[in-house]
Amino acid sequence: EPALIFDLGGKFDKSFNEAAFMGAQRWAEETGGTYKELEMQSEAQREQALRRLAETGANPIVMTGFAFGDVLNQVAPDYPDTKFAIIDMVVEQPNVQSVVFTEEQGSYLAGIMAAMASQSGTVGFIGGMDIPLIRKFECGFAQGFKAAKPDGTVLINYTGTTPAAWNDPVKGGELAKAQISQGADVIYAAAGGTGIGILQAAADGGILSVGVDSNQNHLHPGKVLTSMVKRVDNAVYDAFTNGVQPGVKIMDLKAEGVDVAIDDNNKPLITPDMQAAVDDARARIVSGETMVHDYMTDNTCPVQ
Amino acid sequence: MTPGAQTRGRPATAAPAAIELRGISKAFGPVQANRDIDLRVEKGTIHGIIGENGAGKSTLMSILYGFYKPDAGEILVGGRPLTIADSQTAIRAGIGMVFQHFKLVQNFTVLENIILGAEDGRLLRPSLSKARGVLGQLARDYELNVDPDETVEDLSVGHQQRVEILKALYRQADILILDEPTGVLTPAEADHLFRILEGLRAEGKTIILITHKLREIMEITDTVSVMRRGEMVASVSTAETSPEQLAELMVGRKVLLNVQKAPARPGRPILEVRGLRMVDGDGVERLRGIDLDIRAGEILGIAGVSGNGQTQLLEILGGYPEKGSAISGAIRMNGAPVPVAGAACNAAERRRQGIGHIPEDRQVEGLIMDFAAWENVAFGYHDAPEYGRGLLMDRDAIRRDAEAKIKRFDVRPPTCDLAARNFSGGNQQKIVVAREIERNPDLLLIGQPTRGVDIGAIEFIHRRIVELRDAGKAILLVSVELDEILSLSDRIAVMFDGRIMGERLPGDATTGDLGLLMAGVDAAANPPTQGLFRESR
Amino acid sequence: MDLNTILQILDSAVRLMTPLLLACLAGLYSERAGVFDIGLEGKMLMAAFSAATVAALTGNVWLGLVAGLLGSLMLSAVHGLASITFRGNQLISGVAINFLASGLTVLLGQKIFGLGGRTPSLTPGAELDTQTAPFRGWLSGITGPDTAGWLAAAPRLTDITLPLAETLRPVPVVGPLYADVISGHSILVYVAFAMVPLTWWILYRTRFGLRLRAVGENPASVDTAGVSVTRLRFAAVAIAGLLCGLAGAYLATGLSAGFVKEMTAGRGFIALAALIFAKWRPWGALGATFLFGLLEAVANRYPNLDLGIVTVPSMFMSALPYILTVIILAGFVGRAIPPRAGGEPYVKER
Amino acid sequence: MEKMPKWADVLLTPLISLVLAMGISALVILAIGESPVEALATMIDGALGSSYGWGFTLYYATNFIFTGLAVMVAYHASLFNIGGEGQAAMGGLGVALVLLSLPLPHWALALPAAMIGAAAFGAAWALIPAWLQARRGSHIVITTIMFNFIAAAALNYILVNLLRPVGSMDPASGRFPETTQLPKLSDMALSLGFEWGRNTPVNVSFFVAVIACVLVWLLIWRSRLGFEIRAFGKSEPAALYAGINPVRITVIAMLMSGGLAGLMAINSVMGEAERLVLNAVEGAGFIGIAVALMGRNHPLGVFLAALLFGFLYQGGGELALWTSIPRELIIVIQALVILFTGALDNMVRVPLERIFMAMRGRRKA
Ligand SMILES: Nc1ncnc2c1ncn2[C@@H]1O[C@H](COP(=O)(O)OP(=O)(O)OP(=O)(O)O)[C@@H](O)[C@H]1O
Ligand SMILES: Nc1ncnc2c1ncn2[C@@H]1O[C@H](COP(=O)(O)OP(=O)(O)OP(=O)(O)O)[C@@H](O)[C@H]1O
Ligand SMILES: [Mg+2]
Ligand SMILES: [Mg+2]
Repeated sequence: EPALIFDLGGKFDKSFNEAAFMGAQRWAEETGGTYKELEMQSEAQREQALRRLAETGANPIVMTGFAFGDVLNQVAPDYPDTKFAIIDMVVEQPNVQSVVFTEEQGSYLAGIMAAMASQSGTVGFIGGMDIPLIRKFECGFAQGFKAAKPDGTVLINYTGTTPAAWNDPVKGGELAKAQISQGADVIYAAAGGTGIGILQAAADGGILSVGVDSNQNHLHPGKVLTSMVKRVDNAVYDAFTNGVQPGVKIMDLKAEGVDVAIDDNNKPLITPDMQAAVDDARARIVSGETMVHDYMTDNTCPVQ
Repeated sequence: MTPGAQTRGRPATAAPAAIELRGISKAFGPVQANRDIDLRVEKGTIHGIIGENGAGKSTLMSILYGFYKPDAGEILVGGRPLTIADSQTAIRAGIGMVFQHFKLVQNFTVLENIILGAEDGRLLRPSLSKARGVLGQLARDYELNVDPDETVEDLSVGHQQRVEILKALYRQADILILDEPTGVLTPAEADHLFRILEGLRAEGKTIILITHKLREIMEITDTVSVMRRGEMVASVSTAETSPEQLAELMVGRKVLLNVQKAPARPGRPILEVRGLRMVDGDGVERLRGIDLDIRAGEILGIAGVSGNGQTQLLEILGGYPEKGSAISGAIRMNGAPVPVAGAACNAAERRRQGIGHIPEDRQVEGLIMDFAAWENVAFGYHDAPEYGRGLLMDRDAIRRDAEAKIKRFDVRPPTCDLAARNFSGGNQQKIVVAREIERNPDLLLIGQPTRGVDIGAIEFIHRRIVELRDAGKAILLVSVELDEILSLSDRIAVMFDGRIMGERLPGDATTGDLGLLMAGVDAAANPPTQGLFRESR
Repeated sequence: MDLNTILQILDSAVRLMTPLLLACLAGLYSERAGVFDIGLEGKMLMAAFSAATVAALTGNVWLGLVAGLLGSLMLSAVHGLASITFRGNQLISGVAINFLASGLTVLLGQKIFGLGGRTPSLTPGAELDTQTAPFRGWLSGITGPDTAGWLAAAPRLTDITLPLAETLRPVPVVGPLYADVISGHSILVYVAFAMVPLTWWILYRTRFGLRLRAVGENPASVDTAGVSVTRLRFAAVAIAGLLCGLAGAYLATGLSAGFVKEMTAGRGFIALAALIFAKWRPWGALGATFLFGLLEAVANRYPNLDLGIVTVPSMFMSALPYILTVIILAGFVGRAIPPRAGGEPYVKER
Repeated sequence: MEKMPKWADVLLTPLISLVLAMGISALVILAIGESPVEALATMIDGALGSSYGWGFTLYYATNFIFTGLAVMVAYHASLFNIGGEGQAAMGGLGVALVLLSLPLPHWALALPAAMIGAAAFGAAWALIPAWLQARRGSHIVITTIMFNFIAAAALNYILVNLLRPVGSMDPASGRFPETTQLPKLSDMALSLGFEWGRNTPVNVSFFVAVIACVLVWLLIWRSRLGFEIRAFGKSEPAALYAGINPVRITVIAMLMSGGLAGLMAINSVMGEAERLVLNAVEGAGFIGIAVALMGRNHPLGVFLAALLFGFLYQGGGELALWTSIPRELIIVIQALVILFTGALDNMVRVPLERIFMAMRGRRKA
């Protein structure tokens, strides 16, 4: 029986925990199987949860979030027969699969779309907390945007520095309004539950927004330009269905790990030019012709 | 003035009593504050109630006023039974009460305090203007002048009490209860109050007066009741009794009403104060150049209406002047200079120099009300070597010491584990006095040592102060009770407006002379034209 | 900084300060009556949840508003029971209320909507329509389709354009100020601002206000004047509940479109700080909350200050409002004296 | 004379209150369609039913003891320190800096060094609010709230930009050296020859916390300084009269309070995570307020209340881990426990007192 452990945000975080949950659900529906799921309540429980699941015989055990990395490194050797998969972090153990996403690539595409949709030449990025993961989104987005609009401006805000930063739609909305008043007409939200407020404010303000992690186009049909989807669901589904292959699994554009979502909700917003530009960029990234810089590699961003 | 109850008192007739209490009982938890109490107060009389601290006087009156609910008993007002469930009922029945501890809102104006609970309508403005008019009338009728727009916390206690009385009169009280009204008043103020009460009686109003001062009972009441340990032990006509008899009824033993003391034998100077000035944080000059000398073996009494700088003088000598004040002048203790400002000017340092201090307000300064008695005995001396080793305190040592002191000072109940809050006022005071006197200080500062304390305790405290003097210590006694000053002091200095107006020897001083000094008039310079005070017996 | 930027910042400050102002005034009533209230956060959260829930179920924001008020009042009742009737510790009661709201909102939200404690978004659309369908069906069964249509008209508070906003716009400075900053907020913003003079008037010009202030300074004075301390304090606590209700409803149905768990994000505590800052006075509350709103708006507007050699990190800018508050507090605001009887249950007999 | 025996006041009243709280909790559980019996069984079993559960319960309790003591010490000086959260976070930074920069060969050396770092950083974070309160009259409640936010921001910056190992996604410091690992209680049990609480995070810090309780008790009730703190807390004018310096007491009390809050980090940061993570405090600073108030501001009370909260935390965690009951239920249960035992205690006490009075009356008669 496989197991899934959610990080502190909880499985309904409107973000990647929720995406993982969707993947597991899909697996359960398709196969009729059951799986164990756990939500973390505190930092100290991580190890407890891993060990308890391993001891009850769950296999494979999938966990979401970089915060598990350190603990998993300690725990995995004690359960050599159990396979683990960790999302968003690399853990080098023989029985661990590390699933990492190239958020910068997806964000790059979103940046191109934002640049082409923007009339004003100014777009916004709102992150939940100023942490490396979010910087990765930010940097990818900025690169894509600058690639299409070299003189454009990206406004950047972070919601806060406490856990409340991920659940503060009011602040998110206010930041969006501040960016709108500075001329932004597309805003990319990478802030968990706070993003709901950002998308809302963008819709209210008559501008476009870009959702994150799961496909959020349906939240405000016709007003969400696209969503940078991170197929955590696929990763989980895959791990549950095909088992875990130790090593690093890179879920990039090529592997369809990340992408921009285009569906009925945002179709009218996508001009043929835009579609072409995105397709072109995607092809070049997949072929390796375009290298999107990963903030994580050197903690810097080549643009701005 | 001689008591003349016969001429004033109305004979008991068949007319219904203004107030009649039957079988009132009240317990606070395990404490039986009132036990089966009967009381009858005739209309148009002044009825006194006396009793030791904690006898249950305030409780009984609070029941009458609807503040507490009795456990048993019946109340008749004007002959009709009345269930007084809350103060509203009492007020409607024409009962007004001035509590021992005033029930005023400190940061409200006089006017706001007066109308509180007796407003006309939902808006304040009409109520206020109406009250202003009525207040003016009352002020003229009863000589109860207070500035209606003054904030209560800026008023002297005497004026605060006027506000309380005005509150009752504004509510058209026919029956006025006053709980220890003179405890905080100067003789002049007390005198004034009594004239007002006489005026009210003449109008047919009924007054119940609680006091610890037998002189007041004899002076103004028609009948008097004595309470002891929650029970009513006697109700007599004032004319048919004497202070000695009342004191005995109250305490259950004979009480010496006058201080017995040998003449002083002053020795070397202990405290010398030169040119002490103090300007408080608001820029008001409170002390305007005080010069004082106190010798070993003498009691210097400082008389004066409160608010003339006595508090500031005690605080500076005690080492804790008001925050933000500016002080100049010189103080020498045992010949050595004492700092009047800076970090070295603090109360702990003063204690080390041999200055003890019984503060004016025992509940706010002298005691930590939530601390047990034994902790309060160490309070201020908690750094003393005999109370502990190094950083830690030695509880057993302190408790032994406290028990001994409590025993010597006859604090009741004699348990050192009880919180200070649960002792009666007199016994609280005894704890403070015990603590300070037993440290055997070279100089003892004493502020209002017997305020609100019953006569048994007064007798005791006075005796201890005299004993300390006889042991060769210097004592600075500040009191607004002229009687106390006159009977305890070896020398009397009168303070007025931050200055020492003059010095007298108790033998030569008359209350009239002192009263003039207290009012800022030097009798030696300007011969008296009229007495501000009635001569006391 | 040009005029436009200033106006935009002010506009943002007005929105940000409104929930703080309402909560701060709530605390003012309660604490002026002698009941400390650190449960503002919880009451706001509960109100935000109940408002969003009912608005989502009925599609009607006014019903949501009423529910928000009730939700907050319910917690007020708990606080009153604990701290007035049973003379419990007011701080503990407040702490408990914060926990209670934080847990109950998610628990109930999950039970009702199954969205992990979130309510559906209050924007007209499929998600909302499925929620409101049963209610509208039920309603049209009773009142006929017309009323139902009207009732389901607005799931969210809309912004109001004040009269003459556009006409006055050309007037220099004042015009844009009126049109952009003053006009164009939801009704609760105007209610919040109107509450300031109203509160002042109630406190200082009415019998109720006099008694309320008295009961917070010296409850015995009120008691001996023949007025019930309990009733007054309950009234104050209830008003606090209503105001927190407005604050929460504004968060969920005005500033955002729906409830998200923990969405008050510490605003109740900031309101508490503002209350002390304001020295428990209504106009002070306006000033203090405006200051907090303004500082946050400025920090939002300038997330990275580029000082040439160094770029001030975003975290510093996030913390700037708090740092400035401390500096202002230390530098310009003297000692704040709380209501004297604050925090103390009124106990006559021990 | 008291209205009822002391044991009834300190034991019976809270116990009945606890039962009431659990009763209401059961109703809530029923209302969300789950079984209260099963829930309670899971909680008790998960938190107290095994040495494993105890290991976690005690671990959480250790955190709460520190933060509870912190609130308590300040409270005795009548200072309401709601800054435990920020002070504990800063304590974590102190621990991390000490352990990452000093080559400490053994935990017995590392522990005291880390304690000094934790206490110093926590105390420093309390110093400014204390000083502002004492000198400028700035209300400590506001300043400590503000300092919580400022601490969060500072830590966010420091972890992301200064302490994070290059290339790591996690905004956390690197691991502390192996040599500084604190012995877990389970290891200690093993070395004594029995197995207890395997893989639980409770470590020697628990004993430090217990010692801290004793020391704080000594400080508050047995030392001269404690006497001054309590006296100042009860009445400032009286303190002045007695020669107690308000500025000194305010600053000292807050330093100790902040230091105690900071010490929490030796348990969570050094003992458990063995590195500094973002939000290592996880609200324990706020729980400390409830713990101190419910513990009646006495170290023994704090200890018991911390245990109770440790139980609720662990039992609740188990509940959320192994049943379908959402984890927010535990927050509701915590709220009810705080409410009933802390704020509604008179609801139980007053009737109890009446019963005891009546019993005593009958005995006398
Ligand atoms: N509110 C109260 N709660 C509990 N016990 C009280 C309360 N008020 C008074 N008592 C108790 O009742 C007894 C009677 O108190 P009361 O205040 O009536 O005495 P009193 O005669 O007015 O004393 P004093 O002369 O000091 O004013 C006291 O011994 C006290 O222990
Ligand atoms: N709330 C209370 N709880 C317990 N005891 C009380 C309470 N209020 C008053 N007492 C007690 O009642 C008695 C009389 O109190 P009261 O307030 O009437 O006068 P006091 O200020 O204590 O004494 P004094 O008359 O000397 O000023 C004292 O024993 C006091 O400790
Ligand atoms: Mg009395
Ligand atoms: Mg008295």
